[in-house]
Amino acid sequence: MPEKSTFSVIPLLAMLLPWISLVVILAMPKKSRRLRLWLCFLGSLAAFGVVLVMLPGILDGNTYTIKLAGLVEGLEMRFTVDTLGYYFALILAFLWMLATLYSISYIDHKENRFFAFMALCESFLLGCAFAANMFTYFIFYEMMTFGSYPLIIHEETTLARRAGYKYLVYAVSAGTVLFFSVVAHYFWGGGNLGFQEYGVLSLEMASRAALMTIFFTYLAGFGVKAAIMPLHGWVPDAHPAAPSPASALLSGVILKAGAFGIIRVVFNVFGVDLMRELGVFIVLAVLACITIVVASIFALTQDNLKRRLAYSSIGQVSYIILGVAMLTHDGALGGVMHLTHHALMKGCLFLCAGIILVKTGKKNISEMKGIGYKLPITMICFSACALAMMGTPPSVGFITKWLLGNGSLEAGLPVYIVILLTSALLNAAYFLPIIYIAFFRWDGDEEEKGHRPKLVFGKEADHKLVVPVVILAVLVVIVGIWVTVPGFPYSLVSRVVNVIFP
Amino acid sequence: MRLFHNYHYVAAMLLFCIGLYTVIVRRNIIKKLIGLNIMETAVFFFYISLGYMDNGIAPIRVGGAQPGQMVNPIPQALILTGIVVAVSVTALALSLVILLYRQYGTLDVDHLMRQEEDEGEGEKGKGAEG
Amino acid sequence: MGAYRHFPIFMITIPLVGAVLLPFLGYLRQKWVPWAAAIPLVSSTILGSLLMGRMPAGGYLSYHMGNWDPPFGIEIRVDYVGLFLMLIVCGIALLALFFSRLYIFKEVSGGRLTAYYVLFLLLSGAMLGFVATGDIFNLFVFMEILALSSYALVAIAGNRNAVRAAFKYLLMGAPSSIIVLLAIGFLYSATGTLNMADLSARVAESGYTEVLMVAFILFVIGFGVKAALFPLHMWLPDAHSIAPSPISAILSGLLVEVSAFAVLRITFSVFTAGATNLVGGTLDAVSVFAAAAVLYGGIMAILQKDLKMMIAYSTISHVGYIFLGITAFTAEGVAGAMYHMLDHGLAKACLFLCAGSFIYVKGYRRIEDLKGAWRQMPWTCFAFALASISVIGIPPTAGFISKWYLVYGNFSRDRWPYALILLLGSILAAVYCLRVIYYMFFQPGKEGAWETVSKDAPSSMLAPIWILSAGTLFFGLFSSLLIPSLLRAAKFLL
Amino acid sequence: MKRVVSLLFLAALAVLLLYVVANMPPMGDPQSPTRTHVVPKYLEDAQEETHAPNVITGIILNYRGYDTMGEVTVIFCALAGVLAVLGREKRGRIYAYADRSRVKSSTIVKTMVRFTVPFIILFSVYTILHGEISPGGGFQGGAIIGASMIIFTTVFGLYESSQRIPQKLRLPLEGSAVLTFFTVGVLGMVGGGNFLTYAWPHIAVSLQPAVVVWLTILVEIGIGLGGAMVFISILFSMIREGEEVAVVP
Repeated sequence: MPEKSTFSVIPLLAMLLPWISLVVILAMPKKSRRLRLWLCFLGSLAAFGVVLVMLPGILDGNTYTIKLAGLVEGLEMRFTVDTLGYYFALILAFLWMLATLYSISYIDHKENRFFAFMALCESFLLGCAFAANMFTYFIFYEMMTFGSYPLIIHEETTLARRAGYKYLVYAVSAGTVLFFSVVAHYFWGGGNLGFQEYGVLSLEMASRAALMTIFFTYLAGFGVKAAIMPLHGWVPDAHPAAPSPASALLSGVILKAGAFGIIRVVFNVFGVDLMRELGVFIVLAVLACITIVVASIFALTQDNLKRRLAYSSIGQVSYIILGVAMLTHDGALGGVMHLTHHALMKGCLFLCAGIILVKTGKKNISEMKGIGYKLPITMICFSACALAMMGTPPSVGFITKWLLGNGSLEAGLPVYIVILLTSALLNAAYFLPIIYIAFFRWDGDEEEKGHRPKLVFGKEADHKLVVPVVILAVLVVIVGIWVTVPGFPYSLVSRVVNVIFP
Repeated sequence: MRLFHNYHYVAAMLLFCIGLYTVIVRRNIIKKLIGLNIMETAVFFFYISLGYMDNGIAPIRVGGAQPGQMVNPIPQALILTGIVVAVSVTALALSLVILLYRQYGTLDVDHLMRQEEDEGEGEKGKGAEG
Repeated sequence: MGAYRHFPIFMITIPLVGAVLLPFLGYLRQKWVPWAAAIPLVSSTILGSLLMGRMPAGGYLSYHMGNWDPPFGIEIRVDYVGLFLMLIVCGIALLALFFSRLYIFKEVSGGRLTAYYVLFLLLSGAMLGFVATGDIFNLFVFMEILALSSYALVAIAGNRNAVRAAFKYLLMGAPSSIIVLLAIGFLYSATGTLNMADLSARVAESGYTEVLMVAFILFVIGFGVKAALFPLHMWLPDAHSIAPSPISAILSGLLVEVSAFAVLRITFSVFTAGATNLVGGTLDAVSVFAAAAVLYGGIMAILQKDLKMMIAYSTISHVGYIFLGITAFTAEGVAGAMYHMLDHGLAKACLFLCAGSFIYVKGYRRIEDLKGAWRQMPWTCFAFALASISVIGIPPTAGFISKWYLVYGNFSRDRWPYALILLLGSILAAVYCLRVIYYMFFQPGKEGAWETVSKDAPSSMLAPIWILSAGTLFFGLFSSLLIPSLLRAAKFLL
Repeated sequence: MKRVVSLLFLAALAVLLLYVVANMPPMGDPQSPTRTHVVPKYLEDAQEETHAPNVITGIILNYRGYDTMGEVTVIFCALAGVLAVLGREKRGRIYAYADRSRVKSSTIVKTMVRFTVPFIILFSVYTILHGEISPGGGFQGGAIIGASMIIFTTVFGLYESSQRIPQKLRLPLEGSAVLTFFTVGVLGMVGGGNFLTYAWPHIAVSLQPAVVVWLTILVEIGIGLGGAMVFISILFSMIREGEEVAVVP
């Protein structure tokens, strides 16, 4: 493993900090709503701060490790913060902090339950990010699965219940499949579940068929969260049903937990060489391509804004999978970086959708005529992110597309570029109409006398709602311009990728 | 042929099966209990036969009895325990039968089970109040 | 060891003698009976905990009754695993006893109170003796105490359903005891001894393989009825759902485990020590039945409308888990089965006590009536949720750990179909458990269903529930306390 | 249908069991494992070690005393179960039905029973006390006492018999078997051995035989009394005189 590996309680501390929110909620009296929720926010802020503390060390090539519990040899709960895990933890804690801030104003009923489970989920996800081996990852992943259920059904409408039910069915089945694959991995991998830079498994350990079984069960298990196409069924239902901050987190982070799992499996469990030998990366790439195209086409047909965004997320997460499946330096760089990029963009878009819903009560795109004049800041941010999604420079979306394109040339398969371009076109086809409707249409615009509404700045919504949106939109641009700033995705991901693809 | 030589055991096994048949097939619960006792008796018979010895004498060391000639005392000791256990089970079973008869007015198993179906879920739901 | 060697016998006899003395107190001061009944169990627990600290790792404690050396006298043989199980028995029985103090007035009329506590103590003492004994006929005697007291406890409510369920139980249980007795006879006829350690040596060199093989089959059938292994489970749903809730907790959380433990001991310490070929075929058949039990119990549990009935069917499913672990014949599988005895005991006892708590507060037995229960009874509902999570096997509860070892144990002997069935069983468990949790937490209550309830169950009932559910969490988080020694013990058995 | 299936099942079981029997050691074979392993020591040494010429009594009370302790617990448990299910006989009920006992017996029967019951009880006392020398013992004696009370109750009715052996007398004695065993067991520990050691190692060797004999007799008496009281209590609680009782024609 990397140069220096030091014992440190910081990862554990970061994981436990969100629990402050939980304690606060349980302990504080019923009346102190503001105080309670702000303390919750402070909890997530502190978690982000603690994660940030590790940044210099990580950039120096340090690794922090702490053992939580050990059952027997090889089966232990351990946190090891390597660069890849840290990268995921950083974006996760950041987005979570913004979403918590946003929720303070957004959530208006049963906020105790919502914030408690937000905190729990953050803690479990940090556990996922820091996990040193598949056993730990699986445990936190399962807990996160069940912890996010109350977030999805928070509204308690029939729609939400049905979405929650669907989510549980998918999640429980996936968890079981995953359990099987972890056991199989443990058994055939000689009791080593750890993540290592060049992979753990090899053809000497087990037969080809056994390795294929392990890979495909992992793929099926994580694929449900990562919404790879035949397994995506819960995503389009869950996103519109959940409250907007929860949708932002669902698509910004929780889907990524699945994708992150696949990244771990491909790079740290199987390793690039074994992937090439087994040839399974082709399957991965084909599934990702299908998902990218089909999800975008589905997105075109949706009128519900959040549903359209959800389909878009399905497609975008598959960019990550595609980038990883290319098994080239630039492809991996682009794919893994897209994890953050997409979290920023889609987080912002969902939060915008939330503001629209709160301020105007409109869910469908066709009803949103002239909304850009009522909610200018929101819609500008929305437009910026939507353009970024299409890959317009200067933005993070462009970086991703550029790197993925490079990667596909490196892999000698230009067909991926065709897929990427098609996807960009389709993205344009489903995002541009929203912008058009928001800014260039208004009620009564087809009649002669119709007046263009007045732009009203500054009064559109509570600051707690607007600030996170603006921060995210600004970051979408900034990260797209100053790519190599330390702490931004490139600085971290390139460290990982340069090791794997020297 | 050892089967014929072990005719005590054969009888015990057949008795055991007869008892089990009675327990399974008979509808009257008293008869079921009788079947249970037949099974028990069969097993006791089997045990006692285990200690059998040609020209054996009772394992009591009086009057210069030779240990070599005594029958095996262990099965007899075990079966004393077994008999008491069987009596206890029968006593408890009979008291249950008495209560069943007081409450259902029948000793017929089919009848009891049919009543269960008739009463359906509701009765089961409020079982506690009875 | 010094005086410590006497501890196991006192752990067993003190509850029994306490049971005998209790009627005097019942005659004089009935109010004190519930408190007095706790004294023997508390002392057994203390003795067990003290002994646990002195237990040699990997070794066992052999106590020769009446100073007679083992093949001649009766031996009590307590190893690490046995003592561990005895402590579970003491602990869960004690908690159920405390739960009974208020609850029991709901189901048992005043005149039978003393008898209830007497039988309760007899049941606990018998389970302790059953686990500890090293003599196979003594095993039978304690099995009978255990069986008789449990028949009576199922019937103790005295209403029509209770008596019928008890009689059904008796009609299956009594023949099974006789079958065990017959099996002991066969074993004795082929070996001439009744001591388990002596048996394991003599079984290996005995020439009467057919007799031994059938004896093993009869043992499995006999104890299988007590443990409710799939085709012999018919008595369980009625008996467990109709008995008073603390008794359901004991029956489901302990009795079934203890019977499975008997099968484990017979299999490993008597038969397979030298003669694996004798039992292989039977064990294969048992694993098929166990797999069927996992699926059947799960599916039937999903179909139930009555909460206790659902938990009872779930027990059938989990007995299948335990037997799959035993028949896997690997150290991991056996260790998983043992750990599953622990966590299933805790979780099931907790679930039944929660069900009792709902009955106590509101008289609700049906799952549908629990809609919106969370608002009024948050503590009970949270404990229920935690225990259900353990039943499903979601980390970080103890259920996950045992599921891991069970699946792995089955995996590593190339019995992957059974591993898959175990996983399927946990999906089924997720379905039936999550449904109840969903009703409790995320459904609005029916109009007026909970309005008369202003508070949760009394704290003397909540405390046992919470200790049990916290136990499932504790043994999930700190499984490293036990797993290595269980693995070592399992390796020793194999 | 059910009958056919169960017959088939039982036939299969019978074949299985007969198969076992055909492979078992021959009956009465002096070389069979039952004959050669543990038994010889019992038969040779029992008298010296347990001071009971009746080897069976020696085994029951001494070698396998713990089993017997479990066994007396079983009958106590059965009593507790019966009482839990049916309840103890109630004083009020007995008085209410005292005058109209349904059991009408002729004077001859009454006189005969009155005359024989004391002798039966005397015989049971003999059985209990001579258990270690001749066939017999605590259980047998207890059962005989129980049987004598069954005859008495059948003839004279519950009122009369419960006057003879009232609840106050039975209640303390029902558990006497278990308590005696426990006491003897603990005494064995105090005497330096393990639980249920009769021959206390801490006392002089010459005294040991007397201690063993007296302890054996004590246990026999305990078992006999306890067993008898349990049987009688079970009998009384099962009887319910009055309208519900179906008179046997």
